[in-house]
Amino acid sequence: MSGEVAAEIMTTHVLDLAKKGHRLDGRALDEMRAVRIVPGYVASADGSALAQIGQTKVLCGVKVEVGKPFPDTPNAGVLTTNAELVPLSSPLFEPGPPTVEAIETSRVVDRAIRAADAVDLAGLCITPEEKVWVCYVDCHVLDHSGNLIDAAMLAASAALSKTIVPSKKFEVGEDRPLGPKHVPIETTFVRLGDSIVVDPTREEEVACQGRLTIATDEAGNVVAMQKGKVGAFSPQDVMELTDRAFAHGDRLRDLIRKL
Amino acid sequence: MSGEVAAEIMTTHVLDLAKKGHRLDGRALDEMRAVRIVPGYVASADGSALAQIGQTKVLCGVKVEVGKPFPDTPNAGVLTTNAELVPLSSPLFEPGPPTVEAIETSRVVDRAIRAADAVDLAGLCITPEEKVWVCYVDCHVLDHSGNLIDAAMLAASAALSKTIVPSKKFEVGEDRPLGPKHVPIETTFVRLGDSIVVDPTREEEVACQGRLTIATDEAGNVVAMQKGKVGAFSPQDVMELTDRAFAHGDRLRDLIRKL
Amino acid sequence: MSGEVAAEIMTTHVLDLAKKGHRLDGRALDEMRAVRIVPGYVASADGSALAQIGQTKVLCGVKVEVGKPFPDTPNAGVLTTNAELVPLSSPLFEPGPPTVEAIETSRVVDRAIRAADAVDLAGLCITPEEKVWVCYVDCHVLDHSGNLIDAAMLAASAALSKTIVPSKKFEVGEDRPLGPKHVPIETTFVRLGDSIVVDPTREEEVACQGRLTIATDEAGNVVAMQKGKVGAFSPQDVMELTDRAFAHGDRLRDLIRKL
Amino acid sequence: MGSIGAKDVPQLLDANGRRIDGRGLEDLRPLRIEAGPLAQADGSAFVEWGDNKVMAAVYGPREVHPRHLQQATKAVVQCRYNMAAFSVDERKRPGLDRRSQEISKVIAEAFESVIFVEEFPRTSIDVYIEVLQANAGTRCAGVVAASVALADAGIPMVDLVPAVAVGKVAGTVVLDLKKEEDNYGEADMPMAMVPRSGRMVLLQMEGHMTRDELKRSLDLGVIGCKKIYEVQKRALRDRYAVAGPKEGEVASSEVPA
Amino acid sequence: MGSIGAKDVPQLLDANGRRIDGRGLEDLRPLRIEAGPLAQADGSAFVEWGDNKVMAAVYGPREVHPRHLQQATKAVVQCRYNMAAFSVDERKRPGLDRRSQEISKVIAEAFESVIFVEEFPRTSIDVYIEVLQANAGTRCAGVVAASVALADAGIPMVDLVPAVAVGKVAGTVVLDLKKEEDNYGEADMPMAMVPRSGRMVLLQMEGHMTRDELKRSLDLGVIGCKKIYEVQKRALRDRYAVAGPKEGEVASSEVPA
Amino acid sequence: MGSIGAKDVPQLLDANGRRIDGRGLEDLRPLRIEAGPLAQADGSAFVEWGDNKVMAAVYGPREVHPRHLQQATKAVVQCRYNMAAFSVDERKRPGLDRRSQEISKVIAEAFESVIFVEEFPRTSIDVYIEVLQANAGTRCAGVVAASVALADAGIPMVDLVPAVAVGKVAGTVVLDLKKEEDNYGEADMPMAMVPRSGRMVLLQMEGHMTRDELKRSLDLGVIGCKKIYEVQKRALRDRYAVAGPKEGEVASSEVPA
Repeated sequence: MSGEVAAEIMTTHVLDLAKKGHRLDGRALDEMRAVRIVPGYVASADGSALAQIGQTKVLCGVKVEVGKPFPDTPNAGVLTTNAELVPLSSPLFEPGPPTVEAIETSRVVDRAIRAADAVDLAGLCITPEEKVWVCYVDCHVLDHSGNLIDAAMLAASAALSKTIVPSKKFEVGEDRPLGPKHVPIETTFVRLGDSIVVDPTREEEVACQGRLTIATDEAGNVVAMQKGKVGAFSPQDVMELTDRAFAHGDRLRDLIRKL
Repeated sequence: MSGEVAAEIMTTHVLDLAKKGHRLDGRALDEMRAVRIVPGYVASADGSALAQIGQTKVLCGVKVEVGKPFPDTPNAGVLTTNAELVPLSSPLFEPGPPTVEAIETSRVVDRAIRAADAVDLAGLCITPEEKVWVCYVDCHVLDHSGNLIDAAMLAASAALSKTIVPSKKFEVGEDRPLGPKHVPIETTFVRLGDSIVVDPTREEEVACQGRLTIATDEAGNVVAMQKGKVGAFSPQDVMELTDRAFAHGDRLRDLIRKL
Repeated sequence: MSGEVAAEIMTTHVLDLAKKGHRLDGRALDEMRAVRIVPGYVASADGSALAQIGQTKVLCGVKVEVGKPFPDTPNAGVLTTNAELVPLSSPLFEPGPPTVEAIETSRVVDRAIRAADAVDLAGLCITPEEKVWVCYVDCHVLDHSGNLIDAAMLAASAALSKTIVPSKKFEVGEDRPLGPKHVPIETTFVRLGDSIVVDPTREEEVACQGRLTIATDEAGNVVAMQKGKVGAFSPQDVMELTDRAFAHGDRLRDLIRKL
Repeated sequence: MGSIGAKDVPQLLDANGRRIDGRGLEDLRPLRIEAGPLAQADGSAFVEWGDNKVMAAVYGPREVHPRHLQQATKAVVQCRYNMAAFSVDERKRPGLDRRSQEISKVIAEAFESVIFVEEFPRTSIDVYIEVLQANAGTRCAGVVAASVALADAGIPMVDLVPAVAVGKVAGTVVLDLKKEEDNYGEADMPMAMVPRSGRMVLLQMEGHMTRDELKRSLDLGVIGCKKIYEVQKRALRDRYAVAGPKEGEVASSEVPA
Repeated sequence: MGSIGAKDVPQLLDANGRRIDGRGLEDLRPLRIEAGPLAQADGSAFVEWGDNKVMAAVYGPREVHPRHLQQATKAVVQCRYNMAAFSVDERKRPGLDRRSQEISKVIAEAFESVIFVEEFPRTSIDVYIEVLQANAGTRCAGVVAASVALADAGIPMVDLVPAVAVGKVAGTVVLDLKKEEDNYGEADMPMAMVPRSGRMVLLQMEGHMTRDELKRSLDLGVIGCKKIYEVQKRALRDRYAVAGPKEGEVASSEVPA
Repeated sequence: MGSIGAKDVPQLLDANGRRIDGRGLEDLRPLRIEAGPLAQADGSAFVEWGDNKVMAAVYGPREVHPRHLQQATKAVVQCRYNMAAFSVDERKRPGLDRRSQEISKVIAEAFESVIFVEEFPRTSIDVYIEVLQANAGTRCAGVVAASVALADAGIPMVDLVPAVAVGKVAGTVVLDLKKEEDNYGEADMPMAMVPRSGRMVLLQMEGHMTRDELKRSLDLGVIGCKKIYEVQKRALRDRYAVAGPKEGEVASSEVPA
């Protein structure tokens, strides 16, 4: 049986279950898989965390280095977010340059970090126009069992919350916490027929008819959204999912706060 | 009927017509298609023009920015010419890095601009060894119905003739016209059997047995030549085509002068 | 007969011969092909040599230019070794970015040069932290009839031994010999069944069950090793081959010294 | 949104609720759509929208390149959104940067949501968008143009797809951001809608919006899309009113905002 | 080996023959191997070895990509050794640099020397190694992990493949270099061995070694490999003792050095 | 042609019409051609021409790579003109820059104009040119070498293809420019000719030439090509006089300019 045919059978099964309000792994429609965060996973990074959502595992490492500001923002630090969807993490990924899926993942996480003001870029200026802190947020996917965006965001927010700016190493003062001002969380939903489920597995992502990611902050703002995949959402859908996203977001922010 | 077979039938037809001194679109052998130039087409550029030759459309935008000189010409500005043969413009182009056809087009236009001294590079020096004007000539192909080189050259010469050096924006004095010293025009011919026709359509380019491009300036110089495609030209051919190129070139230069 | 089948028949033949202690070209197991070195082959380089081992030909050109040191070694010159396995040199090479075979070749040669201290990097500092000599060792393969690593190393060691630092051209004093402190030589062996032969031809490389390269210096040190290809060597093999590598290395070093 | 460390933030809304270019909160910039301007493409459209100039072309259904992307049961929809080097203030290096690749992806997914792809198995429908002059809202202008180009190419779709960006400026939700509003505003939300179903096939957002602001933005976006839909339909009508399909002649449709 | 122009060379061996981290000359750093930590991969292993953290996964036998690499009579073994951007002191640009490509090649060749590739013609066996935290010896840690991952994936092999680096530090041959020893030592020799045959399938060296030092290094490497082999076997035993194959549960095996 | 802002322009012609290296206006630099120097290639030639050193090799007719370039009714001719990193004054980064790609294209087209490509449908004839030492006129030297290499490989052609650059220096048309003449002269016109037909299969020009100068240049180029043609023929005769085809022995042919 070819992979394509197997995928089709699985998709039909997932959609049939959804019609009855069920999911493959027995979860409720608005139930996330188990979440686990291991902060400080990598000693070579200035901040890091391993985030697990079910079997999906993303390791985020933050490196903070001295560099030059962009000419148009001479008083601000620089933030770079990257997601590596390495072929170790999924039978679907092949070696090669970043795929558009990897680019989308990193850009959606990046947008939430920026829009939520998670990193105080103004506070990362050392000498205007000359020397600023450059903050690299690298998300390394280890096991892709669905919902990469949320896992990468979770790993990034957790890693940033633990990041120390290594001032001593670069001889510009004392080490200090990066101290994220805000903690963005992304919550992703997919449409399966008439149901919309949170935290999709890989099988649900393949089967889905539209994906919507909503990033929230702790002050009650939506800070980023991304509709992906073939499919559509009504304005009513969006408002309803926004409410669900706030609930999930607040719960996960609590988790990070307690690390 | 496959594309290859269709192309072969078309080629036979084009060559049969040429034997009788005819062309597919009814033109005489030394007749160009209708030419139209729209200067100032793009407000985001410092100079621009849309050039149409028949249904072939090339949009050229010139950007002038402050940069560093090359170490071996510390007193001269920098000129960069580029042609983008985007897949929007032809069923034959695919997404990807610049093809050799795009590279050839941009280099042939670049050579004519340089050899004709169309841009006064010495006049683009701001501070020797440190700061010069960098002049980007970008030709964006929108509709490729044959004879891209001539259309790109025409767009470039027209755009350069209208370019304003944005000195104010870069705080180095008052805005001023780039003021091209000379206006190069390229004229391209293809051999169809014993005939040699000017301004080939795409069908004639496919059918042809050799292509020759001759760039002239208004002072009666040949400033660049490029033989392309499989085929050959005798020295007598070259001299005869040179005379024809001067006639076409002078007519098009008039058009640009009157913009 | 397909290329794959032909290669398989040749491999069987090479291995059958090896069982009897014979080689395709009649050499003894520990016999190198004829070696020829032409120093100063290329006038545009600051040092150069053409090395031939049998029909394998590698041309090495050394260019020495003024540049910046690496931040972590502010008092040392910079050395870059590169091997170009251009498609001119073998029916097996295709145009494109450097293959892993090219990368391995250049890195193994580079390691021997560095480990043997063949180039006195400390002596290539002009102004600490600002200006140092950058030494490019480019090995251009012209004819790939087997054993590229040894031929590239030989060409590089010979070229370095003749390299003149072009101080005048860069206005930093008088020209002087680069004066390699040590002369590394690599010797490559392949396993063919129970035999291990030196200086493999292309056919022997295809047939082999493991390749081992040992680089030596004139002071009796092993300075680099690289096991390649599918296959294995025992510690006893390694010690025995080391002795053979010293013998070959000393003979070739003599050749270079007499250039 | 990129205002950190910026100096001269312009006043984006005056006391009378007028925007920097004099528009009201719910006003669109002037929009002109021209169907069929290109000869080589199977379908094409040119959009001039405020200070944006965007060309779209469609090729297909045709053979899939690269081949391994071919699907046994449907057409693949491929999109390439590209900005010309001279379309922006500081010259952009040619080629697709990461932003362009992401936009290409979400636009391809948007159109695959409305095209009857099952009708053309083993083929590709290629949508090309070239931004010639950019002034905020280029991805929406690209969707508007590509949608008309698809219709011009005769590709069967559920409906045309209008698109517009809504945003927040000086604390107020406004329709169809222009460059200064995008640069110094508080939120930007591009969306593309299927009028027939009222559902969105493209939706992105970046910035800060409360729940209520988001609701207001969605409502305003729907209003904007409906206006744009009318211009799209008129452009197609005009195209075929003027002449039969293709061959150089050009039809265009304008509406004042 | 990269000590030219470096300033503060640490004292790598004290008067009592103790190394910078207190180890004796023949001591390994602490090694922990966890078999099967990943759900998506056909086989996987995680190795923590001193301050190295390395994950390996195996996929296959499966279709060959790109297709033209397919072999009619055997499986191809492909390897990708990659370092995470944050795994080293100065952030590394993502993607395979030349060093990683070379290491990938020699590791692929090492494993092709022990896998029964003739059993799986026209397929690929893909070995992926991700270095998450690096402190000298990452390619050996990668081989150790990948070897367990191959076994976890059920790929038939002659034997497991232990690996370790031997080196020369302050004139003395020592086992299992850590970062400072690698940076300021006089030689580094990573090797991987097939215990059953006593032969090496991976061997590289850079530095200065006399004939005698080389002999001593090979001997010491063999000793080290044998110890590591035991940890590898135990990790696999523990994995299957705990549960049947796969499904999230994790087994790990530790040995004090 | 690249003399803007340059300092010390040398005197390129003296009062007696002697050039910077003592040649007369119509003199070629010394040219030596060696046929068959390479063992792996199907055909090869080495050209030493003034201070240029250029190697050419030909492979084919053979399978086409990449496959989709294959033509049902004829061979494709592919060319790769490449400069060694050390072939020029300032070290050149390895790989094909845009100039090399353009030259590769026009050379491939030149040879496809003379090879009987219909005899080898669905195959590729690959022409490789490596510039080892460059001193103006390398593309012509490449054509001269490749032409002999094609004959050495037994590829049927209408004729050998001699090539030479003509140029304008200090207002005067001269044959076979050397580096200083190319750098500081007023025009450069490389051309390649089919002696049998008198037609040119490669022709490029950059600089300033009046109609009359162009005429004079073409005439002079034809004279030069005829001389070079003789050297090419002799190199091939010598090659087969010395030995049968192939196997390491080398034939070479020289002519004083």
